[in-house]
Amino acid sequence: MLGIGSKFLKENSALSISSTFHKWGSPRWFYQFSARLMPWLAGLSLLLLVGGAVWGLAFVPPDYKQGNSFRIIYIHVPASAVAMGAYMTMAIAGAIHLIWRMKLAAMVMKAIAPIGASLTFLALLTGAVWGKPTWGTWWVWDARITSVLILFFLYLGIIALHQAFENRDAAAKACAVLAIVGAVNIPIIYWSVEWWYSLHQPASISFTGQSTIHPTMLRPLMATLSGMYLFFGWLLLLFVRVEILDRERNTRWVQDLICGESR
Amino acid sequence: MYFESISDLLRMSGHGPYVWFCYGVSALVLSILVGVARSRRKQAEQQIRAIVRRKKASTSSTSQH
Amino acid sequence: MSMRRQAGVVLANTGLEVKQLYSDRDDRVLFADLCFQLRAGELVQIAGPNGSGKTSLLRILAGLSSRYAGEVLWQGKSLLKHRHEYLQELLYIGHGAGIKAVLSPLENLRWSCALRGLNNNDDQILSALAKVGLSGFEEQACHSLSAGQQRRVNLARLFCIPASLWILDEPFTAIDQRGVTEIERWLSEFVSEGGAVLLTTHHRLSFAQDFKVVTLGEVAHV
Amino acid sequence: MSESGLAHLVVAVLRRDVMASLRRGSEWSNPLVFFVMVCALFPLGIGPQPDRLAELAPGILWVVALLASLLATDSLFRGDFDDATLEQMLLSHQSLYPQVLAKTLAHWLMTGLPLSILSPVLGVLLQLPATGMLALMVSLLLGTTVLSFIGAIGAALTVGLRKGGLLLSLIVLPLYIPVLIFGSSAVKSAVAGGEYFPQLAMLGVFYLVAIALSPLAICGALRISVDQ
Repeated sequence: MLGIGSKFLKENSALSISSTFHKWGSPRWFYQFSARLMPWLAGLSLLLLVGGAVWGLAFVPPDYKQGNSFRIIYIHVPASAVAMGAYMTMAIAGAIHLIWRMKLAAMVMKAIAPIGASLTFLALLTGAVWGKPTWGTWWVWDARITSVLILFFLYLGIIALHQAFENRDAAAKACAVLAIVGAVNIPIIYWSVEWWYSLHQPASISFTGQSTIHPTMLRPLMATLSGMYLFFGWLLLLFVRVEILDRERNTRWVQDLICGESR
Repeated sequence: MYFESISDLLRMSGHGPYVWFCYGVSALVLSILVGVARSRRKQAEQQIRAIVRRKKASTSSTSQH
Repeated sequence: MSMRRQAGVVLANTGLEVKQLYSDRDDRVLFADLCFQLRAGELVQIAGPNGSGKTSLLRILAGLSSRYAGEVLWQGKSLLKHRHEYLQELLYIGHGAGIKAVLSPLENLRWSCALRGLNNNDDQILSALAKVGLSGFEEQACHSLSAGQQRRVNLARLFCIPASLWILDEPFTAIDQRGVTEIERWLSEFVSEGGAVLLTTHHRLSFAQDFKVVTLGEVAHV
Repeated sequence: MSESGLAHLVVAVLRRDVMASLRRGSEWSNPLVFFVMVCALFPLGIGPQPDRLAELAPGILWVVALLASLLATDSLFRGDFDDATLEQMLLSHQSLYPQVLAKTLAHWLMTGLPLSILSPVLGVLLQLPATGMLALMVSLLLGTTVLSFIGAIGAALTVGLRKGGLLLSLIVLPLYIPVLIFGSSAVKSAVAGGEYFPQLAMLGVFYLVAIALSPLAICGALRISVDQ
C-alpha cells in the first residue's frame, strides 16, 4: 500500500495526496474525460451565442422607452451574470482545494480568474456604452454597475495575489482563502451598495428596469445567457487542460500524449 | 427581421455604433481568451517536447558510454 | 525537570518515525524515500551540504510545512491527525531569531511560555536565563545584546518549556567555542534523561553518547 | 483548554504586542501622523470654503481613516514573520484562533483606537459640524476594528511576500467598502440632524461577524504563508 502510494506520487511528482475525489481529482482522468466534452460545449455555446445575438439584434422589436440601444442587453446581462457565477465557482473550487487538497480544484480556480475578470470587464464596458445613448452619460454610480466594478476589483486582487507567489501550491491556497473571504463578503457588499444607492437615488432613470421587459425580448436573452454559461465552461476546460499539461509535464502519460501526437 | 434593410440594421436609428461596438468588443475579448488558451497550450507542448528530447539525449548518451 | 522524564516514559516505544519521505522544491528533488527513526534517548544529526533540504526536512517534521509526500509518525500515529498531542511534546528552534528585539529576555520568554500554557513561572524563566549565562541581562532589551546572547535567549526556551522532543536548526550559530561545549552537554543530559533530539549543524558534534547521522543530498536529481 | 488558560493566553499575547508597539513608537504614531497630514491636504486641494469642506468632511475623514488603518495593517504580522516568532505561535499546542484574535485587537488598540480618539480634532479642522462629532467617533471606533480584522486577513496572506504593501491594498480595499458606506453615512446623517443609530447598529453587526469569522481566515492564511 505504502509502496504503491509513493511510487504513484513520484510518477506524478505530486506533493499532495487526493483521497476522497479519487477519480474526479485525477488530472489524467479529467483530461481524457473533458476531451470528449469539449466539441459539444463549443458547438452548442457558439450556436446559442450567435443565434441569440442575431435574434436579439435583428428580429426583436426595440424597447419602447430605450429604443434600439437595449439590444446591448443580450451581451451585457450574460457577461455580468456569468462573471458573478464564475466568482462563486472559484470560491467553491477554492474551498474544495483547501478541504480535500484536490489539485484539480486549484487548477480550476487559477483558470477562472482571468476568464471571470475579462467577463466583468465586458459587463462594465457594455454597461457604460449602453448608458451613453440611453441616459446621455458613460458612467453612472448606479448600484448594479458599482457592484460589478467591485467584483472586477475582487478579481484583480485574486490575480495580483496569485502572481505574487513564487510557489504554486502556496499561491493556490492563498487565493483559495481570498476567494472564500470574497465570496462571503459579496452578498454584504452588494447589499451595502444597494442600500447606499437607495440613499442617494438620483432623479434619472434607474438601470434596474429589466423586470418590465417583454417576453419576446426575453427569449433571445435566455439563449445568449445559457450560451455564455456553456462558453464559459468551454473556456474553463481549455485553460484547465493547459494547466494540467503544464503541471504534469514530468509524467509519462503527458509526455506520451504530446510526443505521440507529433509523430 | 424587424429592420427593413441591412443599412437600417446597421444604423439602428442612431444607436447602431453603440450596439455594434459592444458586440464587436465582446467577440474580440472572448476570442482573445481563446487565443491565449491556445498559445499557452502550444507553449506547454513545446516545453514537454523539450523535456522528452533532453531525456532521450541523456539516456542515449549514457548507454553509449 | 520531572515533566520531561515523565514524557520520556511515554516516548519509550517508537518516538518519531519518518517513512518514505519525499519533498521537492521547484522541480528539484530534495529527498526521496527518506526513512529513519528517532527514539527516546537518541540524538539524530541531519547532515548535508547547503541546499540539500535540511531546514525543509526539519520544518516538515515540526509540522510547519506540508510540502511532502510520505508519512511522519509520532508514537506510531500520523502527525497530521495527532498534531495537538505532538505539539505538546515538541520544542522547535528554527534558525530565525525567535525573539522580539524590542522586548527583554524575560518578556520574550514569558510570552513563549504563555503560548505553551505556562503562566506565572518567572522563577523557572530566570533560572533558565541563568543557565544559558544571561544573569543580569534579564530586563535589558534584546536588541542591545550581542548576536550570541540573542541566540542564547532563544535557546533558554529549552529549559523553561517542558518537551520530550527537541528539533533544533543550527543551534550553534553565533555561539562561541565554550558555549558550543555547553550546549553539547545540555543535549547529552537531555538525551540521557530520555529526551529525543533532532538537529542540523555544520559543526563537528562531540557528543558523549552514540548518535545517528542522516545525510541528505545523496539522492539523484531528476 | 480551560477558560482561565484561554484568558491567560489572550492577555499574554495582548500585553506583548502592545508593549512591543509602544516601545517602537513609530508603529502607533505613524498612522496618526498620516491621518493628520492627508486630512490637511484636502482643504489645500479642494479650497478653504467652510461650507464645502463641511459637506465633504464625513467622506474625507472616513476615507483617510480607512487608508491610515490599511497602511498600518501591513506590519501586523510582518515583524513576527521576520523574527520567526510567528513559528512559535503556529507550533503552540494551544489554538491559534485566540492568539490571532488577541494580536489583531492589540493592533487595533495601537492604531484604530488613537485614530478614533483623534478624529474630532480633524473634524474641527475640516469644519465638520459639532453634531457629527459623536457619530464620527463611535462609527470609527466600531469601523476601524472591522477594518483591522479584514486587513489582518490580507496581511496574513501577504506576509511571506517581499512586495507585500501595495498588494495588500489591492486585495483588501474592495472588502472595506461596506464599512466605508455605513461609517460615512452615519456621520452624514448625524450632521443632517437625522437618525444615525441604524448605521451604527449595522457597523455593530459587521463588528461581531468580523471578530467571529475573520480569525478563521487569518489562521489559515498564516499557515499558508509560513509554509512556503
